[in-house]
Amino acid sequence: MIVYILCFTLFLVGIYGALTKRDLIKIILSLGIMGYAVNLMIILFAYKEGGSFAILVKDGINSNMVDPLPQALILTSIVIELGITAMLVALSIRLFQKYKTFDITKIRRLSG
Amino acid sequence: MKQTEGMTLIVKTVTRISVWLILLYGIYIILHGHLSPGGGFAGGVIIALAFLNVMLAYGRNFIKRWVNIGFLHDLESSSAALFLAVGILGMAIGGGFLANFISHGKLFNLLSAGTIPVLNIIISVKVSMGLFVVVWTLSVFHLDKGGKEE
Amino acid sequence: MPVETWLIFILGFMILGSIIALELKDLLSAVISIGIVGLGVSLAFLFLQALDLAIVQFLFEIFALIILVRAFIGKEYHIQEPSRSHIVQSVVTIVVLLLILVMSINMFKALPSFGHPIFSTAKHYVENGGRETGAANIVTAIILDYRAYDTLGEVTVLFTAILGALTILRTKKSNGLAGGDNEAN
Amino acid sequence: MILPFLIIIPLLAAFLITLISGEKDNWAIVLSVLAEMSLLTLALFSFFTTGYDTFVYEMSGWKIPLTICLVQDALSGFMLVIVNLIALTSLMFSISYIRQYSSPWKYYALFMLLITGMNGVIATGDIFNLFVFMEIALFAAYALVAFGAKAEEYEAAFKYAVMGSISSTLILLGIGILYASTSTLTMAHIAAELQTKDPQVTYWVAAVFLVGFGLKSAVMPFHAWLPDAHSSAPAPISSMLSGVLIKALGIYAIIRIFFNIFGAPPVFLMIFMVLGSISIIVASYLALGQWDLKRLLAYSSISQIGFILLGLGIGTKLAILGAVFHILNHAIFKSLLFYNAGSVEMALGTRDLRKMGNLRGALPVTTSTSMIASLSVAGLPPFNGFFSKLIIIIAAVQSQHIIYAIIAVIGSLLTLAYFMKVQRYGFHGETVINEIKKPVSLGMKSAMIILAVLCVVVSILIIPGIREITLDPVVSVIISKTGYIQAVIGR
Repeated sequence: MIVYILCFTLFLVGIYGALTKRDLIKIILSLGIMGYAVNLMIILFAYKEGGSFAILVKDGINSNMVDPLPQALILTSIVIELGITAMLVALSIRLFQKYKTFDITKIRRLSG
Repeated sequence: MKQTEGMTLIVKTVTRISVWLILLYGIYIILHGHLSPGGGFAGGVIIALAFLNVMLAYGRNFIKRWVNIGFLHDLESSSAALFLAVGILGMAIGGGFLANFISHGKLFNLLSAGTIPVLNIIISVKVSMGLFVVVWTLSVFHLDKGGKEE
Repeated sequence: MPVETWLIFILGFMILGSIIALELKDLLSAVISIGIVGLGVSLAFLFLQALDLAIVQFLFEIFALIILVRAFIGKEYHIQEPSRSHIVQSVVTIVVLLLILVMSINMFKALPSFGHPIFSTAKHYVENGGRETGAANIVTAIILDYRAYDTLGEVTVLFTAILGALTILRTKKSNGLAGGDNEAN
Repeated sequence: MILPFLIIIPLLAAFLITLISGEKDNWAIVLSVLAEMSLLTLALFSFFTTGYDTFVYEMSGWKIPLTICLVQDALSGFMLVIVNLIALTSLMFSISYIRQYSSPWKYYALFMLLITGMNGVIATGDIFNLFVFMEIALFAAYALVAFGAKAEEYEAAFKYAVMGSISSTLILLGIGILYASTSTLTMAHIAAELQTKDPQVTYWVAAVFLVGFGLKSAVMPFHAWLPDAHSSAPAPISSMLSGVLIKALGIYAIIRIFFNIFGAPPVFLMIFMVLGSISIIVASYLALGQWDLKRLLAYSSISQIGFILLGLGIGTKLAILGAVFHILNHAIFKSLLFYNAGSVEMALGTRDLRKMGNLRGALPVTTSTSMIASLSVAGLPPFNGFFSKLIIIIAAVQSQHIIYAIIAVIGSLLTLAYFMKVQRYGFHGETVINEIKKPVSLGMKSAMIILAVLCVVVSILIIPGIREITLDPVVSVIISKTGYIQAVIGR
């Protein structure tokens, strides 16, 4: 239980960064932290006490495996995160080129 | 600062040897994806990192001389289309969209598990090409600083 | 030491690393400390017996670091610009988030405890996955056979992200990627 | 058997466009229009053949819950028809509109990926798959918002991407907790399992989903990104985003998850009503003060989403009928209004209402269709918007929610007010404008005319004989709540 709460705390640290930081790179990093926390959380749900990796071994029976399904999901999630990082980096490079700053309070041509 | 010339001779020499080892490791990871940890995504990233290694050590012009970036991008989209094609074949031959329609073979053999190794190879091509193209674009964009106004 | 203790240690380290990364003024150091937090995730995956994920997380971490450093170094921009401090806003956010944390504790108590998953769908995968798909790696069997449609979606997400990044970075005079045909020399 | 093709066709089109098309040729247009026409045909076919039935397509030849399934029922068929109808007109509008930008083939490839994502979200019966396809649609949307390569567009796209990413992460967290407590990912199985579990978990996950999907559908406290993103995008994309994306990713997902999985807990219906009415009033008020035509339309979208959410929250059969009908109507008239804004922007080079004038002579088609759309969104008879709003208001009165009925009436009046402003300043002003920079092309005109005709024609869906085969099956899917479990598992 305590690991769940710690992991959720990590997630909240990420949200805190995304809501309060004013620097584009810091915002990207905060989103990364949120992603790590969620990925880790879902793998925590999959762990089975004394379990081993979900791969059959040639000799001997690997009977007590951890839950393999969340691992498959998180593989997808990691790739999605990399995609969003690439797109956000591309966008912030463009923003830097247009506004010559990474500070979001100074990037405000749109009203409201 | 002219960095298109690449890094020092030592780095270049080390890279010349290490890049083949990295590539070999990537291919091993991909081909054994259904037997051991790893698979198409991990192997694809390793191969992309090998390319990046060359790009960082030898400079962009070296890559530009040897490889056609547009071709890499086409390779990426065609491998994505191939994935879809495997899915449609599964629909036509096997039980449903993306069904594993090739014989499964014997467990623990390298040639087993039907379409899984095929899909692993397709994914690795897609991932490696895609990631390399992204980093390439990011660094090329950095070159003409300021960019051209649209 | 039991796995749980190790995880508590790693998680505490990660929380600390994240806070440091968010509060550092020097951006290169911030990026690198996030990289270390990511390696912490990879280590945690190893403890949780998720080998595939540990490899992928490790590699993607390196890759994300390269993208971030490659994109932002050389922009004459290493130090966060001084900005008006929003102490009130930060405090309010922290208080609200702490409230959320406290309210969530009961929910986490209601979940299956750590190390004892329900394991109903997964049971079939673990018992029959190898026989039914021919793949020894059950995770691969899931992502490329049972749930291959998700992987198609994942490949498409990556494809979209790359096409999107190229679209965002395209210049009017094609830079060799926009057209794909002027690089033939 | 139809549903997989609704994903395969646009995906194939997107891959082929990136492969074969170049700067100069028209392959991208041909491929995407062909794909979209076949998609619309398939969607209409699937909607009219489904009726009250539910068909499940299981992927990879395995059985659920081992694999992912696609669920075809009246609700998904209805949403697919809306998405692909608007997408087809949007493509018609794009053909000449997108020529002003460089590398149009990237636009068409991303457009097809946007359609793939939305169709995938609507068709799927698996909660993680919903997340994956949602990401496809969102990634395409981020890139398309920034397609015009202006500073404001990058800014809007960045805001949108950050907000979208936060909400997606929240949704993934919710999915993870659902998996931990039910050990399955198929929505029907989750719904069945949840009935035996601690309700605390359900409420917590529902709250997380409310924030996550609320951000996607831009209901009032979570709306900050929408006016920027929807007004900065190219006009055909604005119409896709406002017309269908917020409904496919936001409202549809809310209906599926809150009604069919959680069984519509009364607390959340109450929250829907409150959020809906806040959206109606505040967004209408904000729209009243806008002078940028597209920003005004974006705020108007928020308030119309409020009407849909209010209808869902009241929860009676009649109210849900109104909400479902309003989803269709809003898609039609809001897309039409964004096309109007796009053609004015292309012809005059501005979208500031103060700089427009009497456009009746210069842009006759745009002016007359904008009149129809404005009257429709403001809720005047005999246009479609009137009927859906009337139904929602009647349902509110019937179920003793007099305050909400009054709020809806005030909202309609405010809507009328700001669209009168649009008509007064934008299209029928004092200065008569006769010169235009670029003529409005045939494709753009026909897209506008088709939607204007639909504004009137769609009203007949409410006639009892027709309603029974179109809207009633959709309402029955929503109102049967966890009847979805029986429909999917116990076939």
